[in-house]
Amino acid sequence: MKKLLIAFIATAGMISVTAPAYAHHAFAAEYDALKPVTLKGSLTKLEWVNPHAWLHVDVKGDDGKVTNWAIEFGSPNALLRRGLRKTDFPEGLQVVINGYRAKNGAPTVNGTSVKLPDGRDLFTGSSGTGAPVEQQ
Amino acid sequence: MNLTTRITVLFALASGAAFAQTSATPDIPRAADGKPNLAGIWQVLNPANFDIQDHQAQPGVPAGQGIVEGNEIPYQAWALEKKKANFKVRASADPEAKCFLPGVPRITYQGLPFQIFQDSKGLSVLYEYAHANRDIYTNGTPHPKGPIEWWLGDSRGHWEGDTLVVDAVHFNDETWFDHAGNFHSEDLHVVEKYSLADADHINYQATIEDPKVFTRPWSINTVLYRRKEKNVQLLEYECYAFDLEKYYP
Amino acid sequence: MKGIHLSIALVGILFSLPAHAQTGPAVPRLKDGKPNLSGFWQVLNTAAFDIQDHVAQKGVPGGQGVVEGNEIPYQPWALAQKKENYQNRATADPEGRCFLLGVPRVTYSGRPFQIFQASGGPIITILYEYAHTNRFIYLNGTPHPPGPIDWWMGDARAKWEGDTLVVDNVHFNDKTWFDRAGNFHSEDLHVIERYTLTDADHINYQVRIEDPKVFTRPWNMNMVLYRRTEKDFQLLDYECYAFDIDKYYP
Amino acid sequence: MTLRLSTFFCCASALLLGALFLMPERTAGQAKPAWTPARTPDGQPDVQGYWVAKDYGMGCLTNPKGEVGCIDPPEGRVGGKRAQPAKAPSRIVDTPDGEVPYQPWARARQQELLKNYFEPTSQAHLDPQQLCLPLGAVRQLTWHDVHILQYDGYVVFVHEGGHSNRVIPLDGHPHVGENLKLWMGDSRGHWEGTTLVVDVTNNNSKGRLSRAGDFASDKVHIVERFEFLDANNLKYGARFDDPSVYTRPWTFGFELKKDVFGSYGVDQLTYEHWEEACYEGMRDVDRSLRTQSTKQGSDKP
Repeated sequence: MKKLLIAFIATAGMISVTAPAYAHHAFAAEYDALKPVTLKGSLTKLEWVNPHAWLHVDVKGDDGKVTNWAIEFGSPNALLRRGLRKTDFPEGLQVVINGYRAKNGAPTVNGTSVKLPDGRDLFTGSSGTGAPVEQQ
Repeated sequence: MNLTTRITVLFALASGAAFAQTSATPDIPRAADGKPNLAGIWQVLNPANFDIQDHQAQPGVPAGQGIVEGNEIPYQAWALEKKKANFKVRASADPEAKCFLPGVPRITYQGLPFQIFQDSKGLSVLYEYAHANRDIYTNGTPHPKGPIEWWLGDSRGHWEGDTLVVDAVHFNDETWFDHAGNFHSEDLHVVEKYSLADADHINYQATIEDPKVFTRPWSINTVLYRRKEKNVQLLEYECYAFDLEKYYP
Repeated sequence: MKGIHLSIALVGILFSLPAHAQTGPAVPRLKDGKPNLSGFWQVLNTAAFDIQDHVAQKGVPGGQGVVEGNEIPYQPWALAQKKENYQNRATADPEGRCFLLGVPRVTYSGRPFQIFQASGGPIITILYEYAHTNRFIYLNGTPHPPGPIDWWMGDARAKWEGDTLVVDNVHFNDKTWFDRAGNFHSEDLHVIERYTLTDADHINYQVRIEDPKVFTRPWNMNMVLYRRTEKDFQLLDYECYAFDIDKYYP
Repeated sequence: MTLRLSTFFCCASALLLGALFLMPERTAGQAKPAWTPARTPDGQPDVQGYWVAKDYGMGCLTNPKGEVGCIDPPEGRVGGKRAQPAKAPSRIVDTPDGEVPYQPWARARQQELLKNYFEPTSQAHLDPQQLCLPLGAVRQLTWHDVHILQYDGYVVFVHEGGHSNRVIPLDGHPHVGENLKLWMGDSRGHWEGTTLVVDVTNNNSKGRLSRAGDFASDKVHIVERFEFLDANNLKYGARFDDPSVYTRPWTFGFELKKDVFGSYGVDQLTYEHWEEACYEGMRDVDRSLRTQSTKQGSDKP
C-alpha cells in the first residue's frame, strides 16, 4: 500500500535544492571590485524579474567571437517607477554597460550603468547592496 | 399542563421567536464608512486548489465539486491540449510545487487562511502562504501603465452596493489556477466580487478573461468561511524554506 | 405566577452561552425543541496533522493545537512510544493504510461529514466522507453492550444536557491514532464528546479523553465545526484503500 | 485577561472611545509627547506611511553603512576610489564596548559565519536573506522600507522586500503556543502615549541580525519600542534578552524617517508598494561555492 501522505496542499513534487542561488547579496560576495568592465553589444533578452532584473547581451570580442553576457541590474520596481517597461528593451537594442565582473570568472556582470542609444543612462546601481554606486 | 411541558413550551416559544427574528436579512458588520466590513481571517473549505472542476479523490487529494460555474472551462483547442500536458507533469510543473506565488484567484482558495484588513482607502490582505500580500486600492487610483507582469497582479476595487468589485490585471503567465494544470496568459484579466452573505460567510466570485487562451470569459464561485476559533491567528507556511531550515538551526 | 419565574430563569440559561459569542443566525431546532445538528460539517483547523501546536512542514500547514493547555499527560513509557510513533509516522499511521480513523479523529480529519437527526428520533446517524465511515449515536437510553469489545469507531450512547448533545464512547481498539503525529491510546479509551450549536452555522465541539493505561489524567480537546453552506453541497467519496486497485476495475 | 492600564488607552471599543478622550492622556511620569498626532478611528496615534532607516545598510551592526562585518572585502574597497562610507551610529546602543555581548562560543560562531561570508563552502554560510527568506522582526526593518498600516485593534507592517509582513494585535491576548517558532516571531503591541511597545516571542531566529553572522537563538525574547518623536522621525530600539547566547541583554537601536527606500522624497500619499516576488526571481547563478560547477544564465527553475 503506497505511503499515503494526505496533504491539504499537493506539494507532491520534490523541490530539488538547486545550487544555492542568490537573491540579493552583498556586492562583494560575488563581484570583484577590482574588475570593472565596459561592454557594448546588442540585447538578446531581458528578464524582468525580482529582486534584480537581468539583461542578456551579445558582445563581440576582439577575436570576433560573440559571448552572451548576463548583466544583473536594478530592481524592476525601481525601473517601473521611472516609467520604464519591458517594451523599452526590444531585442537587438544596442547598449553600453558599465559594471564589475563576477568573481568566478563567468561572463556575468553587476551592472552599474546602462546607456541606451538615445543617450539615456538608466541609473541602475543595485542599491542597498554595497555596490559601488550605492544610493545615499 | 405539568411543569415540564410548560417549560418546554416556554423554551420553544423563546427560541422560536429568536429564530424567526434573525431569518430576516442577516446583520453584517459594517465599517465606519458604512461599507460592509470584510476584516477578519478567512479560508475556503473546498479542495478547489487541487482542481477547480469536479474531480474524484486521489491519494492525498480529496474529491470535490468544482467551483467553475457550469463546470466547463472554454479553452481554445491548442490550450486544452496544453492543459492536458500540464496535468501529466503537474507534480513538478505546478508553480505551487516550486513554492512560487500562486496568482489570483488561486491564492484565495488555496486552503490556507488569510487575513483582511480594511479601511476607506482599501484592503490590505495578508496570506499565510509564503507571507504573500495584496493591496486592493479602493481610492479611485487607476492601474499603473502596463505592460507589467506580476505574480499577484495589480488590484483596484470599488463598491457596488454591498459588493466589493476588484479589477485585477498585470499578471505574468506563470501561475496556474489549480494543481490540475489550468493555466492562462499574461493577458489575464480577473474581476473578483466579495459580498458578505452574513457575518461569517463571504460569497466570492471571480470572472476570468483571457482572449489568448479562452474563447469566452468564465467564472468561479465559492464560499469563504470566517475563522471562529478563539485567538485564531495566521501562522507561517514558508514553503521554500522547508529544505533550507536544517542549515539554520 | 410560578411559570413566569421559570421562564425568566430559563431565559437566563439561554443567555449564558459558551464563551464563543453568537454572531450568526440563531440555533435551528426540531419540533422536539432540541437543537438541530443536521447538515454537513467540517473543521478548518489542522488537528488532522497534529492535535498540538505545530509549525508547518512541506505539505503540512502549521496550526494552533486543539488540546486544552496544549499538553497531553502521557505516562513516561507512553511519551516514549508517542515519539517513536512520530518517527515512523509515514508507515505506522493507520490513516496511511486507510484504516478507520476512530473517535474523535474522524471528526477533524479535514473531510466533510453529514449529521442526520430526526425530531424525537432514537438514533442520530453520522456519515463521514472518509472511507464512507458511519456512526450511530443512540439517544434511546440504551446502555453500551457489555464489553470487552474492540471496535475501530467504538460504541456511542448519547443524551441531551440542555442544548448540548453529550455522547459517551467506549469499546475502542488500540489501533487508531488521534492524528498523524503519533498520538495514541489503549483499548481502555473512553471518549466523551460534547456538540453545542453556538449559532446556525457553528458547533462548539469539545472532547474529553480518559485512558488510565496511557495518560496520568483525563485531558480535553476543543474546536469549532463549520457548517458547509455551498449551494447543493454533498458528500463525495474518499475510498482511500481503492486508490491502488482502481486500475484493475476500469 | 486582566486589562492593564496601558492597554486601556489603545483598544477600547468604540463605545468607550468617547469616555477615553475625556481621560487625561498623559499619565504621571510620562514625558509630554513631543507632538499631538492625528488619531486613527480607534484612537491610536496615526503614524501610517512608509518608513526607512536613516542610515541604510545591513553589512555590519557597529557601522551600518560599512562593508560586511565592517571590514573591507578580501579584494579591497569597491572601485578602489570610493571613500570609506561615513561612520554611521552603531546599532548596538547600550553596551559599554558597543559590541553585541556574545558569550565566548557565540562570538566564535559569529566570527566563523563572517569569515565564510565571502568564501561560503556550505549552505549554512549563506545569509538567509540572500535566499529571500524572511529576515526576522527586527532586521526586516533595516531592509528597504516598511509600510506601517493601522486598523481597528491592529498595527500591520508590510515590507516590499520579499513581501514580508507582521501583524501586531493590540488587544493584549496571549501569545501563541511557545513551541510555534516563527520566522517573523509572534507580536503583541500596546501604545504608551506616542510610543508603540511590542513584545515579540516565538522567534525561530533563523534570519540573522546582519550580513556579518550576528544571531540570536530561538529562546530570545525581544521587546521593541517605536518612539515616534514627531510625524517624520522614529527612534527604534529592540531589547534582545537571550541568556543562552548573550552575557546580558542588549539593544539593537537605530532611527528611521518617514520616507521611501530608493525613491526618496516621493509623495507618501500616492506612493504604492508593488510586488517584489523575491524567491521567484532568484537565479541559479553559481557565484561562490567553489565546489559547485559554474552554471549561469537564466535557467529558470
